[in-house]
Amino acid sequence: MNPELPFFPEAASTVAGDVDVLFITWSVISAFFTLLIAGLIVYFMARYRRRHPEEVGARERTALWLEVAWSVIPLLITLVMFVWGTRVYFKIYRPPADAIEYTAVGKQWMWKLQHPEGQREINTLHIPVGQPIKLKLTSEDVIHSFFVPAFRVKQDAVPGRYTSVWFEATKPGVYHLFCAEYCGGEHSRMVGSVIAMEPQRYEEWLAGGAGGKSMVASGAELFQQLACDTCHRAADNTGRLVRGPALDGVYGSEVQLASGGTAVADDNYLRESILNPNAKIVAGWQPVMPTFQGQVSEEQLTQLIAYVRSLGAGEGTAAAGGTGGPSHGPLDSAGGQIDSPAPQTAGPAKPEQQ
Amino acid sequence: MASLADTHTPGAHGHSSLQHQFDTMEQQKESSTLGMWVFLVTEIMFFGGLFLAYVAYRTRYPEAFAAASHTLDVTMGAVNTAVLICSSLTMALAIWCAQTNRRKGIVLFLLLTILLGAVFLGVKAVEYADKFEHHHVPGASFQFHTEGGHTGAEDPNLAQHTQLFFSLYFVMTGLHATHMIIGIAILGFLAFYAWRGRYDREYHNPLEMTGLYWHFVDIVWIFLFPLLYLLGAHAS
Amino acid sequence: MNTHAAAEPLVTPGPETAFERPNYLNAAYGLRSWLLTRDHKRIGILYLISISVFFAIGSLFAFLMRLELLTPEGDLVQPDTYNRLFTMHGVTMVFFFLIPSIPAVLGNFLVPLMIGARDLAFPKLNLASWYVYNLGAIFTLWAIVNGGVDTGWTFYTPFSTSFSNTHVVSTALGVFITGFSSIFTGLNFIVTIHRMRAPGMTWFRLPLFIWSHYATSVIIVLGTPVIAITILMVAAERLLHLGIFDPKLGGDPILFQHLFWFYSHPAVYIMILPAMGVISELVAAFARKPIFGYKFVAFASMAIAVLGFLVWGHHMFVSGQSIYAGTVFSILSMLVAIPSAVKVFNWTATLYEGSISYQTPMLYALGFIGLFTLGGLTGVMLATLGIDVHVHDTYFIVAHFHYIMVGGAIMAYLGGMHYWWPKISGRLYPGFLSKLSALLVFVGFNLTFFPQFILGYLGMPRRYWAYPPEFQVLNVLSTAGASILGVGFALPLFYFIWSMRYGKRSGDNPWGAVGLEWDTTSPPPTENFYTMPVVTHGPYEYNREEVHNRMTEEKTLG
Amino acid sequence: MAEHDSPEKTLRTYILVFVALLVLTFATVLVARINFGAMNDVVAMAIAVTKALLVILFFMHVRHSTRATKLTALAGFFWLALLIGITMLDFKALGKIMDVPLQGVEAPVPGK
Repeated sequence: MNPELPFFPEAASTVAGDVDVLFITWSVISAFFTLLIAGLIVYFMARYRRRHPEEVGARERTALWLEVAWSVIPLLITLVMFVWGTRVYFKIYRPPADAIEYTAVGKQWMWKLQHPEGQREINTLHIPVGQPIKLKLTSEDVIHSFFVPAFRVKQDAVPGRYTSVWFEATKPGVYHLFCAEYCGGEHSRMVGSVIAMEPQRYEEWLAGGAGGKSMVASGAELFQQLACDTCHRAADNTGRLVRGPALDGVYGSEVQLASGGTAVADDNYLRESILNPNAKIVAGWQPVMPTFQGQVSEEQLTQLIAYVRSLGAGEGTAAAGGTGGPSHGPLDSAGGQIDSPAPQTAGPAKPEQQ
Repeated sequence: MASLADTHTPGAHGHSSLQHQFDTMEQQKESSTLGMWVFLVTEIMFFGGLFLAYVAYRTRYPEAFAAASHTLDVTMGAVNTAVLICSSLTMALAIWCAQTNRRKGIVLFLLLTILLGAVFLGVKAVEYADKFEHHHVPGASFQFHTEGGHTGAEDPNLAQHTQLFFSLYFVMTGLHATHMIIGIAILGFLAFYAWRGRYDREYHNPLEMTGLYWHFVDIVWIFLFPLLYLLGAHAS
Repeated sequence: MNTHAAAEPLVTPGPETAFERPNYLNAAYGLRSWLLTRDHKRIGILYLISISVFFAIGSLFAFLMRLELLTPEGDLVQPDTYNRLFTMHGVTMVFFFLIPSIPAVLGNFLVPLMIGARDLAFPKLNLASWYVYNLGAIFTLWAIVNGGVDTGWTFYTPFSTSFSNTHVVSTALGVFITGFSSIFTGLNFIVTIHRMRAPGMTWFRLPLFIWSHYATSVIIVLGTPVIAITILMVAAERLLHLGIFDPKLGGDPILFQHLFWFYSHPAVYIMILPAMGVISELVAAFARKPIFGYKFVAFASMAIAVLGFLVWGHHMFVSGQSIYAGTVFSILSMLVAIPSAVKVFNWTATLYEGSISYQTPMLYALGFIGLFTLGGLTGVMLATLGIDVHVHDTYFIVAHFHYIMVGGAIMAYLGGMHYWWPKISGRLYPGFLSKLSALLVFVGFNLTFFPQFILGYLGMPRRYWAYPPEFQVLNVLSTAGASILGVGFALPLFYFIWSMRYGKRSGDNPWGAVGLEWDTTSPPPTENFYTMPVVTHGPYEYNREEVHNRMTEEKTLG
Repeated sequence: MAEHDSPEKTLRTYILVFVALLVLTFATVLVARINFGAMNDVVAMAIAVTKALLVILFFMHVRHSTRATKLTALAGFFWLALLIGITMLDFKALGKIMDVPLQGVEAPVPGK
């Protein structure tokens, strides 16, 4: 509860103030109209009560101006509130550029949260105050919903897809974390807390905690482990077959597809290409990539995507090496008809399941 | 679903078949036609949910749908469409015979419509059998090999989405076939009553109502055929 | 149009009291005469019995939930049982009480009477509708008895299709079959209102009760099949593992939500539009004045029916629906609120210069207008994107729809039952006791659901078996309110049954109201009218001579 | 009953409509062979809609039935279009805006 205002939730994020002002304005308007109608009814009941049994009301009368008035005025009010509400909505769902990306995976009856630095937590999320945080959500089984009342944000975690929401804590403190979409037996147990801390205390906590490898580092390690680099390599002069597009600088760019369309290489595209390579094949490449469905868990997927992102725009890490060649590697001289041998399954070492 | 046709006790001719709540035969006929069309609107929205699922998933997995649709036999589908169009004609002619007091004509064309409906179901049974044999039936036993299709690589992911196509295929054509069976059953009753001479120029309402229902089932197939069968044909 | 049929003119009633005259109650006796009846009035009473049973079952679940929520740590039942309780409360109330209540009971009874017809267009289909309702009810009762369902009345996938191991298929079949009873009623009303109006009864002489039922039937006919196919797909997916909504097989849970809410939002208008029809009748009858802006209220019903189909996305603002679609649904949801506002303003304006009497039906009607206004306005608040993100799936939503469903639909249903009970049974009910129960309902309702608005904004999620301790005070208040509301709902059941046997004879028109249903006797004969009515004036003409002299011998009620 | 048309005339219309339907069926199969790219669906649906209209207007006598029946038929297909049209509004835009930061549009840093 908000210490100052009884029966009002705490406001602990940049967007909470806007939502509260919007809500209070609407509440005042609702109270006004409800009291107006109730007041009119009570007054009319008293003023025009039936004096004697035979009394009959006045003749029928319709006033067009009145009808137009109480159609147009509510319309104007709702339009104004619509515009205001939509601005607040866009503010909630469009993260600023400097937002750090955390990941939250809903699993039946727990929240698995992961910091960019690799730190993993269950049902609690430590975040620095004053830093916009973009949360990438997905779910491993049913639909869950990441809801922090104090931040006034909520976003469903839908299995099979990434959704995201962002918030920026303004006050240190411990705030409730709920699952808002009904997800089965322990739905009401799937709660936790978001702990906002001063930035330096957050660093101390981070250092003190088990400093797991960063997402990008474990992503690079997986990239090797799953033998992705056997195909996805920049062309070099060793003459080895290049059968997959090099990935540096791919993230966020427009990719030409074999089926004629184009796609933005965003998280969803990368996730789909790992799990379902033939959905969107890059133009000029043979569909030889096997699927990794069932071999990589959700966290490993996000680590791989984080690694590919880190290859973006030239800050190629050691693993990529080679020149930041054009987004898709050159075809062999015979016009790309590599009679690809039967795709030998890469036979990656079985990564231990989470 | 108690269809409209058998809710009216097909009494003898003229006034005796006028229900007590109506005043004139004209009013009774217009009411049943309007009632039948309102029922057909519910059928449109009923199939509409499936068409939405089809449109949604086809925009999401175009290659898988094309590959799966390619395995359907277009000629069988075309033959079935022609069979249903003929059955629509014979149904219309049955009503025409009622309007011109040709009792034997009614019975003949009703039986012809039933026959054509049965032919349609027969062709469907053949197609279903073929699907079972190729393991294209969604569920545990589902396998999908693209025989040299445009995708080449046998890939479990594509199979998933083709299973989606086959799920929609079986639900849509299965629901349509169920409606055909109900239609044939009603036509059977009508043929029996027509043979007993119950319908003539003044009173053949149940015939008209069943006609509307039958033509509607034909229209559903008119849309199902291109959406399910012709999708894959031009991809090759 | 009904020309004056050559059917033998029924003998006009002599001086003996209503009960010696032939009416639809004493026309035939015995179970067969009721179970095989084709009389729309008797089918209305059969429906009254069926839905009252389900209202009792749903209320029992609701009260168990309120008891459970007295304490932050759920002490009364296990979490799994609580999930089944709120699911079955939702299913029984939505599909088996709220959707059929006013159309199937009051609508069946009154539509032919109000438009001057002898019966509905398809009487046998009307009886089939009742049997189909009971067949669906058997499936659902079987599921309840065997442990119920724990998916929520919304059956969201992939939980309902692949993760719930309760009787989802049998409940889904129950809802699927009962949907057809709703379709049959809607179809019957549309054809009857179009084709069987009395001579002279033009569209703008129709009572607003008929307008609202026409609009409701349009929604029923266009919406119900979509949930029928959606529920069928869920059942098919559970039985045959088709994967239409299973993300692992490429399906998409959001598609299920689109299909589900395409019906389920218009369904809330199926529940509230008939209630609005009843309120128009009550306000006109007890203010003895035509409804202000009759044509605007009539067209508002049709506007709600059409616009109601464009707004379902406001249930999915935070569900992964794109921002673009969310914005479109938000503006459309704002537009659909305008016709409702027009209706509320017109009802209030009707009271101006009326001659208002405070019988029980009028208390329910005035209660409806106040509570529906608050319910409607909170609805528009929820349509505002910025607020819905925070309050979606919290108790704010629970409070909003209970204000519309209980404060609106059930208050109007009770008001309608009290207003037309003399027409149905020819008897009166105790005046003071009925006014007391109306007051109890009003007070209990507000005490139950207003605290939930506050709980909602504080962030208490819905469907929670256990909640953080700081929410306990408001939950205890809510449970207290629920017990008062329970008493308020139970009282009418007793005094209505009591009045069937011992109630004072009501005479043909105890309220001195104007309308074709009040021109015939109470209870009406099986053929509805002794002489077929010819309509010459508008629906609520209280300012005419023959209305005046009928008033003089009208007895005022206690 | 189509009173105003003589039985012979009705018979002829039925036969004509029947032939037209068969021709259109044959046409839609032929047309499907040629690859028009995105236009395939439009062409296939155009043919299907004409066939459906033929059946509705002639075989189902909607041409001379009451205004209410015509309105009902129209409403049915219009609502189907509503269901598919508005839902596709979401499916088409899915993922484009939802979880991809709007490239190019510099998100206004809130309240800083």
